[in-house]
Amino acid sequence: MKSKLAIAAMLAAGLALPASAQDKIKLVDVIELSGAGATAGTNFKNGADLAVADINAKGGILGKQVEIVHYDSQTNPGNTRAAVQRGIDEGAYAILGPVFSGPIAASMQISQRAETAQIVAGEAAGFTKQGNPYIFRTSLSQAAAMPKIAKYLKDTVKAGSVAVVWVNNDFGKGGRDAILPELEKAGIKVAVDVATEQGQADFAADAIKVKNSNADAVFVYLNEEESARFLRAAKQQGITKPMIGETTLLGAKVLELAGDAANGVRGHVGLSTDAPIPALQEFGKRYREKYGFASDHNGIKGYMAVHMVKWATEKQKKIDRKGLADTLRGATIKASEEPGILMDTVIEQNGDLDRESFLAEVIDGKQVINTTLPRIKP
Amino acid sequence: MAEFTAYLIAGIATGAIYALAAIGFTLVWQTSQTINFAQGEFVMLPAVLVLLAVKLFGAPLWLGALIGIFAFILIFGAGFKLVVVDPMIRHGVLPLAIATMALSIIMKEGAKDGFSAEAQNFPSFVPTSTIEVFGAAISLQHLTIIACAFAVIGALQWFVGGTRLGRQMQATAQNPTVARILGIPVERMVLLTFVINAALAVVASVLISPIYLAKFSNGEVIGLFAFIAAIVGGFNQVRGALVGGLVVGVIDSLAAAYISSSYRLAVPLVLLVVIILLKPEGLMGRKEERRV
Amino acid sequence: MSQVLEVSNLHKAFGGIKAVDGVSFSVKEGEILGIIGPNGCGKSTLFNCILGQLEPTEGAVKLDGRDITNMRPSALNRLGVSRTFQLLQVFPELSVRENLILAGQEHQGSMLSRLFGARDAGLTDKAEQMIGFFKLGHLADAKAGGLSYGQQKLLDAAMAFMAGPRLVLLDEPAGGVNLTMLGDLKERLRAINAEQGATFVVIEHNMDFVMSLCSRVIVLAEGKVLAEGTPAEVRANPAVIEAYLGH
Amino acid sequence: MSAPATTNDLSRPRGRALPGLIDGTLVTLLLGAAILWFAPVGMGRYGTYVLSLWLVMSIAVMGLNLTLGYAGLKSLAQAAFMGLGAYTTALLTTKLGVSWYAAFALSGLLTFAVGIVLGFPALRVKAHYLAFVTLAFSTLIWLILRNEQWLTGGVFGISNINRPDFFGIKLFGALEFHRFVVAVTLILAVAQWWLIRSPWGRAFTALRENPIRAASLGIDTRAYTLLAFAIGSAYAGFAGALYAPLVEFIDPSPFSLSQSFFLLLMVVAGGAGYLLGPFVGALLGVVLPEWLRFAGSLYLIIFASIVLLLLIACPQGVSGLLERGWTKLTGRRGGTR
Repeated sequence: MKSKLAIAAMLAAGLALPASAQDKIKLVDVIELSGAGATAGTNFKNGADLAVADINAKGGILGKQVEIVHYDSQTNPGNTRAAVQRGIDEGAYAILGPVFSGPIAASMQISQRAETAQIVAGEAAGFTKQGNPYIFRTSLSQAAAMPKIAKYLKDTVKAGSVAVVWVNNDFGKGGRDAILPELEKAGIKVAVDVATEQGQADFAADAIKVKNSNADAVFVYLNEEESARFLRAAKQQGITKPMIGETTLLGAKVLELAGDAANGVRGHVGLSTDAPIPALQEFGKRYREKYGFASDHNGIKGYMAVHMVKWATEKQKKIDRKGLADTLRGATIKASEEPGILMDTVIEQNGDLDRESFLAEVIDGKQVINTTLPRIKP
Repeated sequence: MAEFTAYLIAGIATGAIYALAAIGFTLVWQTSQTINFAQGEFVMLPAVLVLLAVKLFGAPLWLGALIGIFAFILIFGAGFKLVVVDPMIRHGVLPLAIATMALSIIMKEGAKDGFSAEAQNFPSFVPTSTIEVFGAAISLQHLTIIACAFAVIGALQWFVGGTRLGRQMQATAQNPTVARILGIPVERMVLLTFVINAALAVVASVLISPIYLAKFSNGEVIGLFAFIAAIVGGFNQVRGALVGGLVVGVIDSLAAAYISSSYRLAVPLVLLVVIILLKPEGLMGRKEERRV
Repeated sequence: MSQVLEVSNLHKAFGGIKAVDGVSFSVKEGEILGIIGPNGCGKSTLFNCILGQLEPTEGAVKLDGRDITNMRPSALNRLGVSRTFQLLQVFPELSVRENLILAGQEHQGSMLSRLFGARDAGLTDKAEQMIGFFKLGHLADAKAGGLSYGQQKLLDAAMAFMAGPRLVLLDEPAGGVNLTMLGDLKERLRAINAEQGATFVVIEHNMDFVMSLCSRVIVLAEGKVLAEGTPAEVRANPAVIEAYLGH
Repeated sequence: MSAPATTNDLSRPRGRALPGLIDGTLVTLLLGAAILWFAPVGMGRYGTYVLSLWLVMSIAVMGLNLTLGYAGLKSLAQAAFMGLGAYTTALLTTKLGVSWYAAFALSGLLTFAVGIVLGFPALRVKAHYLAFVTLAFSTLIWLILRNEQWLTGGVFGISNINRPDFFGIKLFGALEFHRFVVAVTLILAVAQWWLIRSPWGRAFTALRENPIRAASLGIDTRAYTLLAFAIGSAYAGFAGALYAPLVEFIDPSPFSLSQSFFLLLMVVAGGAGYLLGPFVGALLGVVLPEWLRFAGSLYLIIFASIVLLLLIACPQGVSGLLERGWTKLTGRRGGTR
């Protein structure tokens, strides 16, 4: 068969890379546009697009326009690796994304080898602990957020025992593994430890299990739709104990989907378009206008990630790939210097972030921020 | 005991949902001896189409529902049969089964790209309030689904056994060659089955979506459980879907309660394997003779 | 002469319908036995029960005195029992030669030798011989699916003889075959019977074919043996005339 | 009553016109390997990586092609078998320091054995029960990979999987490892080529086309079906053993049920029952999305639509289309129906 020859020729043609335009700053966003992470990925992509549009409208970075391309990671480590490699080969100035920790773990060596900054949306604790100097977060890690939750449960909710409901993926498992030791330290008993599936539709049995545990409070650590479904099931089963969550549970999407069932939900919020910070609210408004739905925290992360690149590039006053990572490492980005960062952000040496966060409660279907928590290392 | 009852009732409510989705598996199996791997997506899509119609045309909900449902039955009842099943069935059942896998990807990704990657609320036609049964809470929505599952199966049994059209349809399912000789319009009967299948998917979708939300990926879970339910109950019997659905729902609920919750999903699957080993035709199924 | 096949009191019911209702007969070595009967009298079901294709409800089948009831068809074949089917059953995508090699290969060597050994399992010569014998010479490399119906029927029969069977059960070998080919087929069957001493059981509709080929005939009606004897005896039996030939 | 022959028309075996030891398929394989050996020069790491990924997936698809295309069995667990192979190799090489070659062999052996154990009860009943059993198996394996964190790293996976040496030559670089993948793929493809043209291959074809007739010719349908499935599964194990060091990281997600479906679609797209079909199918499944990056997530719809259209128009897949075209072009006609 001659087809093989033809295929090889086609391959060579198809996989050869287009010459990158030197007059633009190229960002490659490797993100979950299909598969399990599609919801989070779509938000991140939109946020990043919005940021690029904003920056270009104001004349770009150092006078150069920003170009962003989005490559679907398919929520699959192998494909993510291919996409990141492609981005690197195409001369990406920085890699943005992905969100899920598996794809991050599979691709972060690639950007490390190329000495290119990779600004990810993952919250799992592990990947900043591997000594990779090119990986950066856009939000607090679970290791940073969970102590705040434990403290909140102990001091404010005054719970002696907690039911922990988590989704059994890297996000949920990471969160659960991070909070259990914190609860133990705070002297709070885990009444029941409920694992649920990603994409699970029916939470009746889980809600009954939680109800029967008679815990003083329920800590819910699920993805958006699952959070909403759980809250509804909990309401149906007549659970009256306080529902405590971290960021996602109080997110706009959950509130929209859960309706009444979300009222009274409380917890810690890392990023929110409802935070008492005008820039965040303004972002939320413009995002909703452009895409027709409310941004979750991943949308904010996408917006911030692009602005982290902008800030560092303007700071080093040149387009230097390696320098970008060096500049970001250990930096403090103030919203007064770079409004697009939305909140003052401290980047630690390992790529973790430290910044203010919030305690919030859902009242009448709206997220109400009642306390702003200071940075961990003020 | 009250605890057990609560799990049992929750399981039955969930099982009715699986049953409703599983009926389609048995229908398509009987007429075309194939497995519709897109069955979950068939249940996912009508709700999405309804919401899409509302969004696109700015139509009120009732009109959106009409447009969405009509479009779905047209495309995935009649269209599916004419465009996918007909040209393929002459190649045997294997290509058709695989074609439905491709179709499921198209439906799923189409719903995502054409509508939304995010879950959406779907309005309930039934009040969302709950009532107490034997000390366990159950919502009117779930009760409606249970009632509908029984009603649909009952109606189908009556239709197939008690009406001329239904008997013709059954004759077609059992032996198309003989049916054709008897003057039954076989083609039209097969078409009818697929339209009924699509209509049932609509019923399931409209009832399930207020609880499960409308989302492109919902078909995966619903499809998997409905598939297990159909095998457990018996692929070649419509009432097998009901029994299978309820059994799987209850077992799943009890597994969540009493077995490590990270292996909850394994329990219905193990049940499936046990059924295949011990009673391959399913709990309610007819034993099929080896054919020569 | 010894009994090759013994069928005793075989029953097969589908639901309430008794397709085979207590059939007993035996076949002697080297014999050509014909089984006739009207449509739906249970001939094919009887075959399928003997050959392990269907599970008999009751009764036993013995080959050379050994119980083979419910033995799997492939195992049965390796004991030297071969068959053809009522409907055409060649492998249309394989060539005539490949069809014949396939029909014999499982009788050659072990599983492993069939994987690592010769591609034709050493059967090319035998296949060529069979092709010549059944006058398919010019078609050896053609795909079986492209042959005429009669040619396929010959191939079908040829495949049944590839492994040099002891007992061959032929299900309507003459169905749909034109007269010239019918003569050929009969002649080939007789020759194999004479040369190899193979034993035959033939189900057939074509009375002339059966009467001229077989040494003994059994008449089935409604799942039961109605009559048994030489072709001449059967032809003269009033019950047979009534049930079958009368039509 | 359906006709006794299983009317599985998915695939037609290739014409067997060339009787000698060397035929067109073998020549194509050797030539293709030579081209792929040199192809990545100047292609960059990304292109090289995609080519390697393509070949690795081709091995898995090749295995499924044996199961589906030659033996007519639906297996919904090919990705799970690939996962078994990948995790076996990753664990043996990273945790126990076993050489990659031993791990590769063990991965194949394990998946073969599991295939036998799984296929035996299913095929006892009826061929399509294999689909049900493998569906359950696929999800169970995925659950174990995810839940048993002490062994498999759970949702966080296993990272830093080393690439093997070849007689002292380190294969860390993209190009070196690519060439290694080319060599392994060639060996496995030639092995399958041999298998298909042995009497086993003839028996596989026979039991797909007409299992009842095959049985009446002494072909032990149960044994051959089981072997086809087990060998097909072992190919997935081999593919997994290459996938782990290629990506240098594994977690449960690429071995889920939906990936098994995807592999099935690749078999059909390429042309089930054609020895070279899997390469075309994996090309459509792995490389096409890279070409369609500009289309974002739409590529999945495009891929699935291609498969659907192929199934409607030409169930023999792209290979079948090419063959049809070739026949038209040369005016040669086989004795087709």
